[in-house]
Amino acid sequence: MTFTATMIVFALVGALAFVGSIFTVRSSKLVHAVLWLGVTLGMTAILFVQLGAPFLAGIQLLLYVGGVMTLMIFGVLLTKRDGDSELKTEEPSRERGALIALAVFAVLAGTIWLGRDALQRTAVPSLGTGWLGTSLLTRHLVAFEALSALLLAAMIGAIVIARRRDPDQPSEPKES
Amino acid sequence: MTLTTCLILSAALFSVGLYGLLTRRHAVGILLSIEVMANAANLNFVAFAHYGGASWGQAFALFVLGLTVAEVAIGLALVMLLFRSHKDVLVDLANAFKH
Amino acid sequence: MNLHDLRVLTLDIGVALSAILVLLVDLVLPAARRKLTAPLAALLLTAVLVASFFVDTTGTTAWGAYSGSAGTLFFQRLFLAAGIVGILGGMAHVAKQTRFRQGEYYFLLLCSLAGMTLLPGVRDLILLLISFELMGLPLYVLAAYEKSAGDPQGRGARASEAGIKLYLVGAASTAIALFGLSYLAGVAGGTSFHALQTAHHTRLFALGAVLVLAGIGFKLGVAPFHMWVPDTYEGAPGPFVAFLSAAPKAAAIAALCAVFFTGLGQHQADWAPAMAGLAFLTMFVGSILAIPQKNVRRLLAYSGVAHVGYMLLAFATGTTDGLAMVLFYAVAYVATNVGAFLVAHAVAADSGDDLATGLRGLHKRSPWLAVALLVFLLSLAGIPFVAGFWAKLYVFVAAWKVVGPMRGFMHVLVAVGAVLSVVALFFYMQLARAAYMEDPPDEKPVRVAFGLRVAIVACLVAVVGIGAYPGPLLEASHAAAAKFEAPSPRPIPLTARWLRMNDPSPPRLVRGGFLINGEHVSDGPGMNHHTVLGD
Amino acid sequence: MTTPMWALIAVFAPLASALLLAVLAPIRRRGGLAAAVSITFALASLVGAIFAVIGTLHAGGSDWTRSWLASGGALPLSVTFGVHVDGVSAPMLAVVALVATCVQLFSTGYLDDESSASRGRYFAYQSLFLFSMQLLVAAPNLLQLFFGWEIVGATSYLLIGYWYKKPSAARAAVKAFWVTKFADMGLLIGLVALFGFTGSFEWTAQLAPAAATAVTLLFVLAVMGKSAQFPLHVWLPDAMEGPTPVSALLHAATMVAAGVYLVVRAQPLFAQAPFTQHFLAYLGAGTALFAALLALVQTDLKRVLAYSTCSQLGYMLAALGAGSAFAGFFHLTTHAFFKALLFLAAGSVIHAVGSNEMSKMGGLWKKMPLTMLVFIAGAFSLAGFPGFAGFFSKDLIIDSLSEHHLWAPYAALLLGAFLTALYMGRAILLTFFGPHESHEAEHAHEPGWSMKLPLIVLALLSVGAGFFGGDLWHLASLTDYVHGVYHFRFGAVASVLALSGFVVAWVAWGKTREEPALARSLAAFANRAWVDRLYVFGYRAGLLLVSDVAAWIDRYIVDALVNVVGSFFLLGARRARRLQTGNVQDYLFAMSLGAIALAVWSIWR
Repeated sequence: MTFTATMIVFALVGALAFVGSIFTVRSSKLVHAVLWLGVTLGMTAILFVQLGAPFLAGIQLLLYVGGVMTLMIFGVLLTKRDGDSELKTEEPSRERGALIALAVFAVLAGTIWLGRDALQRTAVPSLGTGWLGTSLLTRHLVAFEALSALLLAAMIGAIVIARRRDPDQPSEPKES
Repeated sequence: MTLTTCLILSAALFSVGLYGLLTRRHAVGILLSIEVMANAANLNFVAFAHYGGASWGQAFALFVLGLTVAEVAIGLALVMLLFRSHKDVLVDLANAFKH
Repeated sequence: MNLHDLRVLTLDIGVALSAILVLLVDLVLPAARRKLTAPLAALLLTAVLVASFFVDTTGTTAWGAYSGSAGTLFFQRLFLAAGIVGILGGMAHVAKQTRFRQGEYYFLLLCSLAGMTLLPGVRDLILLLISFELMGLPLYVLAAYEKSAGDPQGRGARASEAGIKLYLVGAASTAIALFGLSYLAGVAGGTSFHALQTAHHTRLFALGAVLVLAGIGFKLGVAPFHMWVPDTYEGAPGPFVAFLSAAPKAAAIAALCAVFFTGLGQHQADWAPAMAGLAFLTMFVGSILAIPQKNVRRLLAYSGVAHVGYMLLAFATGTTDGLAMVLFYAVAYVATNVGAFLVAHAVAADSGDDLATGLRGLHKRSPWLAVALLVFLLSLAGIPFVAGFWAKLYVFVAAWKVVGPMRGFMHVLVAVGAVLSVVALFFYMQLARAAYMEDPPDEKPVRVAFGLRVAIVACLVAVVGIGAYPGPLLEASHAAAAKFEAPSPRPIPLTARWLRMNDPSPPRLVRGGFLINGEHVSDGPGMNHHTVLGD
Repeated sequence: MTTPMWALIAVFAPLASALLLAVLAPIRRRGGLAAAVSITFALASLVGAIFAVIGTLHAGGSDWTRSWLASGGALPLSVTFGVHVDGVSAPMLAVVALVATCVQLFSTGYLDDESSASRGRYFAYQSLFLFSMQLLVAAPNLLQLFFGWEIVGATSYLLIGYWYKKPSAARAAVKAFWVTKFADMGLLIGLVALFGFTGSFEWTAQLAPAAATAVTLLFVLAVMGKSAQFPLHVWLPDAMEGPTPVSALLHAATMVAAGVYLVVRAQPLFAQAPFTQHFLAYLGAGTALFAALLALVQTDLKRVLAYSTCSQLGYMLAALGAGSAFAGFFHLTTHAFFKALLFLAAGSVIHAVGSNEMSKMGGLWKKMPLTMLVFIAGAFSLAGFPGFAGFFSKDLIIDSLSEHHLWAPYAALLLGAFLTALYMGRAILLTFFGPHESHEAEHAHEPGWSMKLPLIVLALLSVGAGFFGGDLWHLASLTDYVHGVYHFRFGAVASVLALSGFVVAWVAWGKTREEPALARSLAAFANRAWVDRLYVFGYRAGLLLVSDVAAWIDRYIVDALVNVVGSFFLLGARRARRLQTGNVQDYLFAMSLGAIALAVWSIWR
């Protein structure tokens, strides 16, 4: 077994993504957790490039690291209480969570490992971004349209529940 | 770098996300964990696509990205709402239905 | 995609356009007239429902990702009817409690409905995921719709809590299902159901299947994924719960039909035992946990969980007959459950009391409302002459007739189901007792808004009608179930297999089809181009 | 009009009345009018049934069925709905309608203290009950029979709990509901199984031996609940909390008979299951003896009759178990008359005295001679006094058991016959003879004509119905269900036993109202034998139910069982509820656990 450059990069990036994810779920400061999530997502983007999906990697960086993470940071800061930077998890739930996570990993990895022979596939060069676009306008057209409806619904829904006061409402909100 | 190693990496990411899901008390923290899990699924899609030969995996991942954005938007709005009504976002304190 | 293809999607497009229209009309209406959006939404849905009887929506469209048939139509009509009843039932409440956000309420409800109407016809995993979420996301918002500032005990606070719980559990289950989908599609080598049908069976594939089952099971309220159900039902707005408890569950059943029956029909051995086990657990948990409940909504929530267990029992048979019984049960359940919740809401809206004590002496206050409640309870309990009895009987019969290795287990499950249906009587009778055999706190009749009254009567007519003459519905569900049957296993087309192995040059889109290595693949109805794009 | 049309009238006239009373509140609220409507339609039902009997006598049985459901698909689920008139169902329709009419007429006098609105409710229930019973009787298949069976159960709940403000009545109604409902499960599963095996709900279906045994045993479970057989008989004595006419109708003549009727109807199925038949014979004979013993030591007049009903139903089931459907069916009809009579007469006494306790009665023969006469007629019929109706039918049952060499049940039934005479003698003596035991008893008087008339009609039938046994036998033509033909061998032994029973009763209670040593020691023995075990059981279960040692021990045992089962569910529910903490992460935890279990199960299965 020879170590190629690809493998070394994969190992490094994969390890970083993993470490990032650990810190995302363990970091006691939520803002740090968001940043660590950024690391994980960025590393995944690099993996995407390695796996022949550079377009997707770009989207990942733009959408996630650019958009979602900003949103998240806003979310963290807007819901911050005074003296609330420390967010300790309770001990019993931590052990419980670790147990479940390990069990899940064991089941998943075990299944993959047992079936690894069937997964011996050779890498195939990607069909390219144009092909992706074609599929969006053919087979996945309905899904594409449904997704746009979904995004619209999400936008309106988020606005409706997040805004403090409804338009046309009397200035001092008095709801039941 | 084979399909198997990619899948195992994503399984590990998924498990870590699950851990966060079960231990984070802050609602935004749970959201972050769910993002980690979705990201793991995306890695699967892309890996299968790369080693499978067709583009469906990338298309799937693209849709998942769009979906996650919508989910996060709703999630954060709900977190704001919770914060405003309870002055708190620790999910185990929001507990009116303890029976 | 020509016009012929769009015709298949008429109903879905109709619902989506209705949603947009409601939103636009809401923008132009003056604040005082906002309550007109509700009748508008109901009217539009009625138009779509009527259209479903005149437009032929059978056929396959979107390069095989969506397929309309009698089976999809069966579900779509059910969803539309549930949507209309849900809107009518909630009109007054929405106009009163969330006066300034009515248009958005109906917009979101219709968006959710659009997702539902897509679900039974999906033949592609991506479309499945997106329509499932299109159904689910608006529901999270609607559950938290009654907001209030600063009062942690108020109705709004409870709604926000209900919403965030529904959201967190829902998003987590989506993530789990997504992970399962990645395995399913990955092993099958494609997102189309055809790829699933022809996939090689591996452990990873089975793992993916049960993870997807867990994800759908969440929406369905299958134990142990049911725990959000009572909390959300208790906190969310009353008439919305009537809708939430019925339509999304039926939609999740539709998704189960599509994925597990059509897509994974050849891999029954993977999911049928798990489904049977879940059916047992769900029946058991739902029936037993309903006993100590004092709150009517929580009680009905658990009873709904139990009913899902009965549906799963028939589903686990894996036979087309069993599926027909699931469809029958779904209709009976939707009619009954919406009705029961609406009655509970009508009483609670009047007295502000969600506990069973609120129903006390209903017989003396509003005899007709009490009769409606009694009929719904009888149907839920499965007493003869109302819809619920046939549903339960048919499910038991279908489960009993299973052949194969699961036969003995299914017989045990039928016995357990029968025992639990007796246990269930206990809590239904508690409600009936309160309504009929106790004295009311006051003799004032319950005020029921007009729309709510219409909705309750519609449910009552459906429940009694199905009970008195179940024949047509039974035939319709048999016909619909037959459409969900997976095609007999076929070998993977050569082109696809070849494409998956070594792909020197990407296919080129040409006029009327695709060009793969010089071979022209036509755009006509056939498998080839599906496999090119999807597999 | 054809025979089935008359039967249709017999079935649906009460439904019309029930709907009328349900929808037209003004009629219902005026009690007298409601009673008139209900009785008129009950009479219509009776007339229809009588014409159905006449038609069957002349032209034999016939059916009127309509396909209700003809299902598509691979599952051949087709259900017919209608009436099936033959020599069994037509007389049964007539008996039910007759008893119901008498009871409704009697009720108008009995319930004259009630408010008119609540009387209207009562007659609406009565009509609904009559409809469901007729639906059951005329059912052309087991599914329709099940329909009737369920509605009968539901309406009996309403009728027992008629005085729902009385806690004991509400409790009794709930108990009756639960016990019979639990048993009904057997019928539901049995139906599903029958359909699964044969693809139809017909009672003439042919089954494999094992399947036949399984299905019929499930049916027997339902019969045990409905017809109050040991150990599911517990609800019947409690159900005496309802108004006495209700007891007469439901707990003597009709509803409890439904179980026996089911076995008569499903005789072709039972004939394929010898094990079930044997079980039934022993079960019936055992209950007959057991309940007769308990009837001997009751102090409540209605409870004596209630246990006597258990006992007599045991006789019928024993006959059916022996394969003699006609004997069981014959006793079913005669029993309907004399037991309804006894209950109504008891109702007349209770109405006059205002108490169920025999210790409050005594010496009533001077005040209520007619009531005494009809009560004695009923008692003689029940005890099998030669020449009375019960004599013929009961002897036929005992005879059929000896024919089939079922000697243990035979002996039990003979002993039961002696005990029957004994406890009825005791009841007569304590109620009508001796000194007045209470102020009310001194001032008792005969009821009005609305109550007397049904008593007289039923008394005539109790005396004379036995002589029509031969005609009924020809009409029912149940011989094809039994092996060989029975003769009316008038059992000298049984007559002697019955007579000696009365003599012993006279010796024991004729001069004194003291419980004789025999009865006391019997009661004491029963108590002592069970008490220790009961305490251990109660202690272990943590349910110290024993508070009243004088109360009946058998009811404790079975009550305790019922409670343990109930509290098992309640405790389980409470414990499981603790999982529902309201904390979303606990939910997620349960979800993940479930997903893992699911995954492991489906992969490493």
